[in-house]
Order: sequence, then structure tokens, then C-alpha cells
Amino acid sequence: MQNRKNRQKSKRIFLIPLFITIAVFFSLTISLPGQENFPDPEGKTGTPTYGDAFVVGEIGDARTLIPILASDSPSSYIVDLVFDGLIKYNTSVELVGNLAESWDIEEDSLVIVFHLRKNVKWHDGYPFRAKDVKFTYECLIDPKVPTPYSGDFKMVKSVEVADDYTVKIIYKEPFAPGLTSWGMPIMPKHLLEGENLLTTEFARNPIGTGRYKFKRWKTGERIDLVSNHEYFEHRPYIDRYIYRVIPDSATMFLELETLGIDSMGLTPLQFTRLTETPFFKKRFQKFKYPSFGYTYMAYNLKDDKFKDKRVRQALNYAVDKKEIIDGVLLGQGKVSHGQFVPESWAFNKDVKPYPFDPKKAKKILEECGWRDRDNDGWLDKDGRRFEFTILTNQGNDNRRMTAEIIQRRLKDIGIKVNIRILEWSVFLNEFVNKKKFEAIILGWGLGREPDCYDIFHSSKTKEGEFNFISYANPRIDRLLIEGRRTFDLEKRKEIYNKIHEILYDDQPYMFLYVPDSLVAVHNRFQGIKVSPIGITYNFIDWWVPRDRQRYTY
Amino acid sequence: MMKQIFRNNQAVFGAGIILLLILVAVFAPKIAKYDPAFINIQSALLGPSLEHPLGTDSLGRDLFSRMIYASRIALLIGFIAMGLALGVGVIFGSLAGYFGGKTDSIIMRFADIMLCFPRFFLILAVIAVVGPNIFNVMVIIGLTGWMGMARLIRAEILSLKTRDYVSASRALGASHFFIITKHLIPNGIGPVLVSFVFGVAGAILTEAALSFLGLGVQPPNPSWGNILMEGKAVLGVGWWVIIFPGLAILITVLAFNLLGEGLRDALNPRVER
Amino acid sequence: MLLTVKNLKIHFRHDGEIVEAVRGIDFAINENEVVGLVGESGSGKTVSALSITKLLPKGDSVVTGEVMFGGKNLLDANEEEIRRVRGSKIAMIFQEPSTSLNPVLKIGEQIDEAILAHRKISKKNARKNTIELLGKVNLNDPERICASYPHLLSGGERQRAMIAMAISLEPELLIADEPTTALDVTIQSEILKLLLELKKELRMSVIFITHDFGIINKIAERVLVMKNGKIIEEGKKEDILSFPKAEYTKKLLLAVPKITIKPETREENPAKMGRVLIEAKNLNKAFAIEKGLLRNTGEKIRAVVNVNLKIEEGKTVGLVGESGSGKTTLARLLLGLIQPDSGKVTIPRRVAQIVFQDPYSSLDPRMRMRDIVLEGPTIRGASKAEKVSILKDVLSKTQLDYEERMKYPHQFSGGQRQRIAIARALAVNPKILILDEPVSSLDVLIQSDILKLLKDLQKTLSLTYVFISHDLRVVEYMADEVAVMYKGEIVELASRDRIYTSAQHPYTRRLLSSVL
Amino acid sequence: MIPILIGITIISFAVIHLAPGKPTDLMVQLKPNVDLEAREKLNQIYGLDKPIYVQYFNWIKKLARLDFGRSFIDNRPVMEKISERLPVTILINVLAMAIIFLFSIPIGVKSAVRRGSVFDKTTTIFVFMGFAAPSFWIGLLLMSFFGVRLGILPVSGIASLDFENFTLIHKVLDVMRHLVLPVSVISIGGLAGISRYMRQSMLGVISQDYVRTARAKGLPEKTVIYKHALGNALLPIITILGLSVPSLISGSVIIETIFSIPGMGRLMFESVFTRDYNVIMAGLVVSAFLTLFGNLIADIAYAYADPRIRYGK
Repeated sequence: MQNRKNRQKSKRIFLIPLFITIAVFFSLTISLPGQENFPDPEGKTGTPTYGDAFVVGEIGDARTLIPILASDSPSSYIVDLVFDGLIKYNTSVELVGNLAESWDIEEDSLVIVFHLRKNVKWHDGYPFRAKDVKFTYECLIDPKVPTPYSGDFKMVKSVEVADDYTVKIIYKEPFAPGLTSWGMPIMPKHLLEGENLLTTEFARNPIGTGRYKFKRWKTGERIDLVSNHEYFEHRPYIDRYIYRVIPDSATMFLELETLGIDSMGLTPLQFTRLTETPFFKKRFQKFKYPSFGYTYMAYNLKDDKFKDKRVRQALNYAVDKKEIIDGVLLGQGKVSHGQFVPESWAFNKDVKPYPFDPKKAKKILEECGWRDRDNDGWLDKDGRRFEFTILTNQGNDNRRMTAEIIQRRLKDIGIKVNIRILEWSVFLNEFVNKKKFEAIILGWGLGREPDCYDIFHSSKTKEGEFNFISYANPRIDRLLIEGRRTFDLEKRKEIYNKIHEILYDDQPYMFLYVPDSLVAVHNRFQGIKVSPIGITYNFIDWWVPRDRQRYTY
Repeated sequence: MMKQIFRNNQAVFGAGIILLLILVAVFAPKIAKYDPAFINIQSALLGPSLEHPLGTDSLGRDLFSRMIYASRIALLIGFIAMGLALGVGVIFGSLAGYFGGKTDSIIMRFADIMLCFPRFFLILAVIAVVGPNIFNVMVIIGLTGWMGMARLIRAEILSLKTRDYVSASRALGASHFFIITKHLIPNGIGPVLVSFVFGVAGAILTEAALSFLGLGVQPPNPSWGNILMEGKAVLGVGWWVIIFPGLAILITVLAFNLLGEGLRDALNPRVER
Repeated sequence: MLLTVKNLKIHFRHDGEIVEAVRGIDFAINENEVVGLVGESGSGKTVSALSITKLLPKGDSVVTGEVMFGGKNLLDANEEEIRRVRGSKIAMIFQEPSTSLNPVLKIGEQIDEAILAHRKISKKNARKNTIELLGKVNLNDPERICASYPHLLSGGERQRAMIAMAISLEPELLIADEPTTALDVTIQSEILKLLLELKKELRMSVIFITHDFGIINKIAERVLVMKNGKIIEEGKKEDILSFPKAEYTKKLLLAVPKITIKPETREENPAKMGRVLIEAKNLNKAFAIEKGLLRNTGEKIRAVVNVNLKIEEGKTVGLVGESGSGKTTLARLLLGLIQPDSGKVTIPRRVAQIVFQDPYSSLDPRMRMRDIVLEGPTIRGASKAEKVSILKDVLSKTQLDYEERMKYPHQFSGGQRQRIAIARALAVNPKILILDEPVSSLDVLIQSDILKLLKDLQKTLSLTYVFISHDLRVVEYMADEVAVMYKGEIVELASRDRIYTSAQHPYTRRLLSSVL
Repeated sequence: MIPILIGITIISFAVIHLAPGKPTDLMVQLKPNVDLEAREKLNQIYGLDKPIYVQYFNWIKKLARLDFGRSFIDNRPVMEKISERLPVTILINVLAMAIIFLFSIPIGVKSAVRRGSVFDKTTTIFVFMGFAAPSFWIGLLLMSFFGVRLGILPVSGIASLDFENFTLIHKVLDVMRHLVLPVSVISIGGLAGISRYMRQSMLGVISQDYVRTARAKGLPEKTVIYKHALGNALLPIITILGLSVPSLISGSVIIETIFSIPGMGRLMFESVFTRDYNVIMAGLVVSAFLTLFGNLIADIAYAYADPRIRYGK
């Protein structure tokens, strides 16, 4: 008897927490409010309405919202919505006014005069004036401010405030890329004067002139923005912009599927496979546009093997870029034609990428003296085998896989390739900067400004500078300087087309591919237009029909 | 003791699985049908079939082959890391326990300090500094895992050194080294070996977790953890890429735990009686 | 008849094997009588006692037969029925008072709950009762004891508290399982006296389990002798002690060392008088006390205080004292295993060896018998051939089988192990053997074998012995001279005969008087 | 205590300064418009150009005032970053602990008391599984099942988007909903370990003499088990409580990363990726101090619970 009682008792003790937990668990699984409806899919037409929120998922949190300190992409992302520069690019990748209505180039291209918009207000109601531009410039060249953007502004001799709405920028010498640099977001003088930019509260509570006003930042979780009703173009239709931090891309995709977010950047795999489901197609629209950047394999031109231009050309014939794009990017990218991407005005349409032609490659190499003399399957010359190591950094699978495909293709023509993956900072400090490499795979993210003086000018070969391949071509040197001094777009176009052509012929890099940007957006958002500069440039024109709005608070 | 281990079904079961795993790891190139790193986009994300018994991953690599090769890494890291921990732990622990006094307080204070750090934090911090690769992961797991063993062997030695046979040995004129290596370590090593076996399980889990976070074994080297990391990206379309490596970890760790548990019971039968 | 046990059989399941521990025993206990249950370890006396109130661990054991108590077969009783009997009708006292009390509950609470489990009275009254009981078992300051945790009490106090708990419900039968074995001799006799008084006062019956005929002599009225799970002899105490029938009983009785100062039973050592082999001068040694939270309290135990000792070659000096008196520390000092705080030991180098009490812990369990015995020669770098001859020699001296040299210690019996320990010491040709309670943990029959071996060895090898023991009877058998230690000091040092016939120090006399 | 605190700071500092690179590397490298000069400037600003021991003393001087310096990433005071992350981590782990102990004690006791029973065998299997299964794997499985397949629980974060506008009860429920999965994942592993430990401890205690004494005096089995045996068996569990602090903190790295919870673990993880050394060092120091604190609490609790330690011998 007693025994059974004890048993029941102990069972009870055991069951109580079980019941509590199960009860709590189930009560929590009952969904809280949040609705989803799919009215007519043809709702594309109609008049834009205000309201709703746009929730975007990103891997990283912003670091600082001080525009001139924001160097990482999440920070730039938010800064871009809250602040404006004097100028911006339009959908045809041309510079147009933003906070500046117009500008004049004067005195033999030494002076740029910006005419500012007159009705612009900071989010705190304070009017935007020319002194804010001068203040921003002063911060950029202040040695105490650790901004990564000071380079372009070092060419400026002085910034003069002519009146409240006119700023005069005087350069030391004609400097064409200077114009683009004024896309730098302008900061409010009245709030930041005398503040230490490194420690100011402003970094987490910014006031700008942009489309959206900063509202709240919960570190590591989300940043909330609300629409700026006074925005000088017009009030954005979407009322709230919510930036959610989800540090893991798989989790983020799950959040997208469960409608926890409205938009995210997709991986090629997600784009081609995971989103091809009826569930997904019913709820989301996908976009694809080329990114401004490319991935390349750079040769160390100090290395005897690569000194001969013909060898580099032969290697270019031997590698199938299309294969890399299919294998690595699942087809979501384009073959790189050289330093400039096709969407850039500097792009030379006449430069055609080499076809994949291993036979020709082999022939050229033979002409250069590389032959398999000892019949071991590898080419040799002067008793030395054609063998080299490709270095790349850890954590980037695309680069690693690219290296593997190159390795396989070069093996076919008798060149032995080793691959070494290195930790990022070791890779950079010990190998790239010290020029201790034979070949490396890396990528450049490019601005819209085609100036590439830092990358290819023969003076830029000191440790830590970007011409780490030791490229030196007097013609390119000359053209690069000329390109910097020329403001006339047509003339510049000619110069950069030439640069493009020479570089592709010289093959200091094996230009590999330009990846596509892949984005999914919930299909309740209307008015999205893809352009070479992405999809978010016209975010203020996006809208959601009233009956499909999800967030009504 | 061996008899007791063999009488213990779970320990035999665990040891059997471990033996099997070791065989698989040793003969990986014979067992695996494909090159574990061979990318074939055309056959990406195929479900389990005769051709690919465990399916393929998002790059078309044969999952079965990758898992087979991954077992090498798991066991290698488990054994070598813990071997290192065992070595350091036994040396430190026996010195501390035998000599006592200042030696003891310095060594054990150091161990105490090390034990204050959440192990995974410490490993992460070191990885941040030295970078992730198999070798580093192995060494770091080893160097952050010796403290428990040092404590165990120290405690054993503290009690063993008062045993009469140690006194007898000293009366016979034995040196410190003789006593430590002939009497103390052989008699005190039991609990440490148990802890070693559990430690291997722990090291395999730690490696998997690190690789899963992208801070352990780097692709294309396959590790169960990084296969899972890749599998996470195909959650929803490729269940096999998630289920199988997870099961592999579970079974391996289970096997080591069972063996450890069995060993412990064999060494310390009164607990179960 | 208070209790009748018929055909009691107990089996244990152990790793799939079934072991028969008790093989059908019958006995009865009358009211108001003390029955001694004697036997060596493993004879089945404790399990029999435990099975009476079904205290054997469930699942591992099968008990059959009949235990009639109060008109009921207790073996058939259900949990609740047996619970009502336990404590209130049949109470128990166990051997080890330090582990038999719950360390996290106060003494008072542990006794209170025994009372409250059987009587419907208020907690306050139970506590009153408890305090009375603690007084009854002659504990000073019962209130303090009540509020104390067990670890704060001495061994004797704990056992008294256990007794208080056992008699708290005035049981009809008290089962005392070796209640004095773990205690020092002086306390032993006090506890026995107390039990007898209580038995008279409460008119209860007692089953007294022991391995010691001395205790039987003092306390029992009737005796049951157990061997290998059977009762082999039963009868009145006087009959059994004087006219044992069973061979086994006779052997047991003979093996009990007795103090018998009869010169003819002793062989005088033809001593080469005068040559002092060991000399200790003003030895002092203290140990720091370590406590839980606050490690070093600065307090010290003075283990050896101002000891002076001279030992002549070929003699045996007996070192007598209770536990904690400093005997073992002194032995280690003499051997040089520890260094004295002050004073000096003069002893020829490398000629003293030691044999310890516990043959389990004195042999390295991971070494073969051969390696254990040869450890000394190995350390001293003997050659292989030398080792073989040494091994054969010492094994024959200690009557061990050379064929068993590859066995591990656990494969030997307790007596054999002690021989191995002696062999190990002999392997390095010592002149002096320090024997630290060499027979205390052995069964009586084996005890006498080992003692005899030691005597023979001393004669043939002309060894000098320092013989440490708490057992005056054993010392009497072995020693030429006796040193009595008390709280670290040698309180009396004299020839054996003088100590046993005309002890001077009051402590020595107290010690002698409590020998049974 | 003091040497341990100093030791903690030395190890935390030493670990980081074995580094070949500088934390500022990632901020500036391979951005075509950052020049060498700017890089030097950064190193100066963060004091990275001074000798190691000077850096250590500067660091520890500030540490004494609970100032861990500023993050390299966003320039915020490290202490501020940690203190906004710590509460979530503590909340999750305390909840998990509560659940673990709520379950593991009865499970452990029951399987010890009824050793060999079906219940014991089932829980043993569960325990071994729970112990061996990697937490991130369980996390993924639960996430895809409850979050995606059934769609009844949120898969990440700790609050809904419109959290601010909820009523208080709604808010609490919302947070709970988000914590169900992460807390479950932590609990499964912990439950396995601690119930096993509890079982062992209980088994050890049940065969003790004083338990037999308690039976011999006729106490009901219930009292014997829950008062005499459990009282003693719980003592080692107290120590486990203290010892589990570091492993819980360790576990939070994985849990918080998978479920996107902005806690201490994720901060550490992110800082490792961005080499935010000040934060990593502070993370090490703070977590070690927490462990120390946990051990201290456990020691005090143990001393309180065990009279042998409370009163000395």
C-alpha cells in the first residue's frame, strides 16, 4: 500500500513541472495577431497609398551612424536613408543633384561651385545651410577623426561658403573624381560642432536630411526608421523602415519564409533553388541586378613566370569563366571583361573576353618556351616545372571554389596549381602587403567613379598600397593621371575606354566574374523598378495597397 | 577491471561503435565512392539514392563520402586534442599533488583561473587571434581541457601518496620519479582515463560547434560541423544534409559517453551497487 | 519466545551470479536475554540480523524462511507493517557511528523523528523525551548534543546518541551489530556497560553481533557461533567458552590472544645486550589542522611530544596506545618518512623497513606479487639473476608459493598479503622491522599465524622489531619492552612484565582494565 | 581571490595580444580610398602603437574603474555594449536552469529509487541522447519543425516587431513565445546531464549507512527518501549549479547565434569575427568574473546546506 502511494506521490512530483511546462508551451504556440491575405495579384496599378512598414533582414548590425565614419555596409545602408549627399547617381549611372540643385565647374576645373536646395530641413527642423557642407569637409580632413574617406578630400585646397546656399570647393589641381566624392552624406553642424565624433551620442541617434528619420536602435536586434514627411522630393509612401539584424543567413531565410522580414539578399542557392517553391512565388518577388565589382586572380608581376604578357594571356585562354560562374554562382553573374563593369560609362564595349581555348593557350605557352620536356605531365622550362600557388582568404567559399576550378583547368594544360587558404589578416599582412605570393584571388568593390589610380599606377606599390602586383605600364600611368584631370565626360570616356582596353590586353589580373545582386521582396510592395544602380534608389516611391498592409500600428 | 568492462553491455556497445568509426576513418579512401571535395553542380541537392546513399549537398558533393572523411577529422581532433590535455593534465596534476606546497598552489591556482573562463569563450577568443584551422582547433581544445584532468589526478595522488605502499616504497629508498611513475600515476590514472573518454566526446562536440559557427575546420575539408553549417543553408529542401551529420555526431558522442560511463562503473563499482 | 527464526536463507544476486550468504539457520531469542552472535567476517551474521527487519537492499537479495515476531512472520509483512515494527519493537545499532547518523540533520531532530514516526505526540514533547534519553545514555549536556550535528561529536558520543535513538521507543529487541568495534578500548568497555544497564532497565532482549570472544564473555548470556552462513554451535556462554564442541569454535577461542603472564610459554630472547640500534631524542611533530571554508586555522595537533626512545638490537619494543595517540607518526619518524619538527632520530641507514596494518592499501594493486616483493632490489639496481634468488629466498621465508608470483594482490587472501608485505621488507635484508599494527585487520585465526611467523623470522634473522598495536594482548605476546603512548607522549616505558603486572601510570592501568 | 582576479585579466589580455594582426586591419584594408596614413592614425587613436606591457597597464588601470575601453567597431564603451546584452543571456539561462532543476531532480531521484525499472531505462536512454546531441542540431530541428513546418513559434529574435505597442501581458507572452525554443534547447542538454548526476548522487546516498538507520527506526519510505536521502544527495548538485555557469555561458554563443538573440554569447561571436579585441577581452573578463561569482554563491550555499562545512570539524 505504502509503496504504491509513494510511487503515486513521486509521480505527482514529477508530473507537476511537466504539466506546467506543457501548458506554457502550448499557450505560447497560439499565434498572436498578424494577418496575411492575398487579394488580386493584378494590384500593380492604382494610386500609391501611405502606410505599412518595410522590414529588411541583414546579417550585421550597424556600427556607427556618423556618415563619415560608417565604413561597413550595414552602417552605410542606414546612413544612406537618413542622410543625403550633395549629389547622387541616377538610374543611368549619371551624377545628378541631391542636396545640391546644380553645380558649376570653374577656373580650369580647379573650382566646383555647388548651389544648394533652399527648402531642406534637418529632421530636427533646423534649416540645412552651406556651413554644414564646410563643417562636414572639416571633419573629413581633421587628423583626429579616423575616417576612411579622407583620401579624396586631401586634394581640396579649401572650401568656401559664398552664401547660405552656395559652396565653393577649390582644388589644388584639377581632380575629376572629386565630384563623385561629394556624394558623401552631409552632417549637421549645429549638432556636431565641438563634439568628439568618436564618442558622441549622435552616432546612435543621428539627425539627417534624408528620406527617413531615425527613431530607435536596439543593438543587435533592429533599427527603426520612420518616413520623413518633409522630405524635399516627397513624403515616402512606406511609413516605417525596420532593419532587422539576423546574424545567420539560414535563419534569415527562415524568417523570410515565416514573414518575419519582407526582404533580404539571397545567396545564389537560395535564389535558384530554395525560392522556386509555390509558397515562395505566391508571396515574394525576386530581383537580380549586376553588382559594381568583380573577382579576379592577380599575378605577382615580379615573378619570372608571369613577367611575360603572353603567358598571362595564355592562362586567360585556359580558364573557362562561364564554368566558374555556373559552378560558383549557379549562373548568377557575368564574365568580367576587365576593370570596368558593363553598367559603367567607362566600360569599353569593344573589348571582348577571350574565348575558352585550351589548345590556343598551350600553343602560346609553347611559343614562350613552356613544354613538357620530361614527360611528367607538367610543363617545364629551363628545368623548372610550371607550378604556382594561389592564395586566398578564409571564409569566402566562392573564392575557394574558384581557385579549385582554375586548378583543374590549368592542370589540363600542364600547369600545376596549389591552393592555400589563409586567415584574412595573415593573408593581407604577411602575403599580399609584403608581396610574398605568386597569385591571389581577390575581389574589388568599385564605386561608380572609374578612377583606378591607386590600383594600377606604378607609384602605388609601397607596402600596404593597392598595386601589390607591381604593375608598371607608362601608358597606363599617363592615362590614369589624365583621367583624373579631365572633367569633360566624353573625353574621360575615351581615356577610360583606352585604359580598359590596355588593361585587358595586358592581363595583370585574370578578370573572372561580376556577381549579380539577388534580392527577394514581399510582393505586396509596388513600384519597384530594377536599374543598374539597384532597386532601393526609388524606395520613397514604393507603396503597399491599403488592403494588403501588414503593419498598421 | 577488464572483466567488469566486458560485463557492461553499454560499454561494449560504445567501444564497438568507436572501433567501427576508427576503421571507417582509417579506410576512408576505400569506403568513400567519391572524392569528398569533388564539386558537381549538375547533381546538387539530390536526395538519398543508390548512387548517393546519403544524398548530395548544395554543390553536388557526395554526402556519404564527405561524412566518411569527416569522421577522420572528428576522431583526430578528439583523440589528439584530448591526448594533449591528458599529457598536460597528468604532468601538472601529478606534480601538484605529489609535491604539494608552493608547486601545488601555483599550478592549481593557474588551473582555477583557466577554469573560470567559459571554455567556448576562451576557444573563440584564441581562434579570433590565431585563425581557424584543424591544427589550431586541435591545440586550443587540448590546451583548454587539461584542468579537469589535472584536478582529478591531483586528487588521486593526494590520496594515493598516503597509501602504505607508497610509504613502503619510500622506505625502500625509491626516488620521487620512481614513486610518481611506478605507483602514483598507474593507480591514479583510472578516473583520468574516464575523463579522457568523456573529453574526447566533448572535443568532438566542441569541434562540431566551432565548425558549425564557421570557426573550426574550414571547407573544403569536410567536418560534421561544417557540413551541418552548409546544411543549415538548405533547410527545407535538403533535410538529409542536416539529419545525417547531426546523427553522426550524436552516435559518436554517444559511443564515447557510453564507454566512459562503463569505464567509470568498472573503476568505481560501488556507485552502481 | 520473543523471536523465532526458522530456516532463514539469504541469496544475493551479484553480477548475474547467485551467492548463498545464509544457508538455513534456526534460532530463537527469549525475552530479556542477551544473545551473542559470533563469527568471522563473511560468516553471514550481519545479513541475518538485517534480514529480520527486512533491511537488506531490495532487488539484490532474496530472503526465505520464517521470522516470527509478535505472532507474525515478519518476512511476509508489507512495508507499512514492517515499518511499525522497526524502531518501536525491534531497534538496531550499527558498527560505524560516524556514517550511521545523517550528517545534515541535528542529533535531536534524528531522535525526535524516530519517536514521532511511531507515537502521536507533539514535537515539543518528543524533544523533551529526546533530551531525557540523551541523559539516560550518560551524555553530558543533552541540550547541546541535541542541537549538534553528528560530525561535531566524538565517536563515543555518537554511539551513545545512536543508542539513545535505538531505545527511544523502548523496543523489545535491540540488535547491536558490532557496536564497539570502531571505538577505542576504553570507550568500548563503557559502551558495553551502558548497554547492559539499559537492558536491565528496559527489560529488552539484545542480539549482540561481534567477532570478539572477549566481548561475548563480558556481555552475552547465550552464544550462537556462525560460519559460512550456518550456525555451527549454540549454547550458554559458559559452556561455549569453557567446553566448545565444534572444532571451529575451539580454534577461534584458541586464537584469541590472552594476557597470560606465564614465563614458561615464553622464550627468552638471547639478547646481545646493550647495543642500541635505534635512538630517538626529544622528538616533536605537529600537524596543521585543515578546515572546510577557512583552510589553515593555524591550529596544530601535536602528534608526537618529547619522545625519547632507545631500542636494543634483537629486541621487540611494543608501542601501545589508542588511535590518535601518535604511534604511527612515531613509526614514520623513526623510519625517516617524515621529518621531526625538533629532536633527532639515530638509526643505521637503509636497514629499517616497515609493515603496515592494512594489507589492502600496503600493496600496489597494479603490480604483480613478484614486482612488489622485488621493488626494493629493483630500486637498488639488482641484476635479474640476483632478483630471482632474492625472490625465491624471501618467498620461502614467508611461506609464500613461488608459483603464485605473477598474481596481483587482490588474488591473495588478507593473511597472504601481509606475508607479501613482510616479504617485500625482507627482500632488502633489513635489520629492523617496524610493524604498524600488522595483524589488527586480520581475522583472529590468521592473526596468530602471522604473529607466529614474525616471531620465527625474528629468531632466524635476528631482527629488531618495533611492534605497534592498540591491542594489549597482542603486544603482550610479542614484546620484550612496552612503551605506552597517550596524546603523543610516551607515558610509560618498561619491560613487558612490569607493564602487565605493576603498571605505574594511571592511563596504562585504565587501558589494562578495559582489556577483556 | 585577488590573485585569481589578476590572473584572469592577464590571461584575457595575453590571449588577445598573441595576435599577428591589428584590430584596425579590418576597418581599413582593401578599401581603395584608405591610405597608409589613415591606418597609422587609427593605430595611434587606439593606442596600438605602444609596447604590450604599457597597453596592459593602461587597460587594467581603466578596468579597475570598470572601464573596458571602447569597441573598435562602433566606438561605444564596451561596458555599455556588454550591459545591454547581458540581461537577455542571464534571463535565458536562469529560465533554462529553473526548468532543468525542476525536472532533473525528480527524474534523477525516481530513476535512482527505482533503479532498473522501465522508467529508469527510458530516462537513461533519453539522457544519453540529450547529452550526445549537439545543441545546434537540436536547435535547427526544433526551429524547422515548430517554426517553419508548424509555423507556431517564432524562429529568431526575442520580441515581435510591434512589441512596443503591446500591452504588458502581451509583451511578457511575446517574449516567452520567443524564448520557448532557445530555452528548450539549453534545457535538453542540461536536463540530461543534471538528472544523470542526480541519479548517481542519489544512488550513492541510498546505500549509505544513515539511510539504513533511517529505515531501521521505522520512518516511512517517503521520509527516508525525501528527507534523509535527498537532503544529502542534493549537496553535490549545489556545486554543479556553480560549475555549470561557464558551460551555460559557453552554450549561449551557439544558441544566441542560431536564434538571433542579442545576448552576450552573440556579442562575443560577432566580436571574434570582427576582431573587436576590447570587447573580446572584456567578454572574457566578465564571463570569468561571472563564473567566479557563481562559484562563490555555490560555495556559500553549500556551506549553508552542509553543516560539516558550516561548523568545521
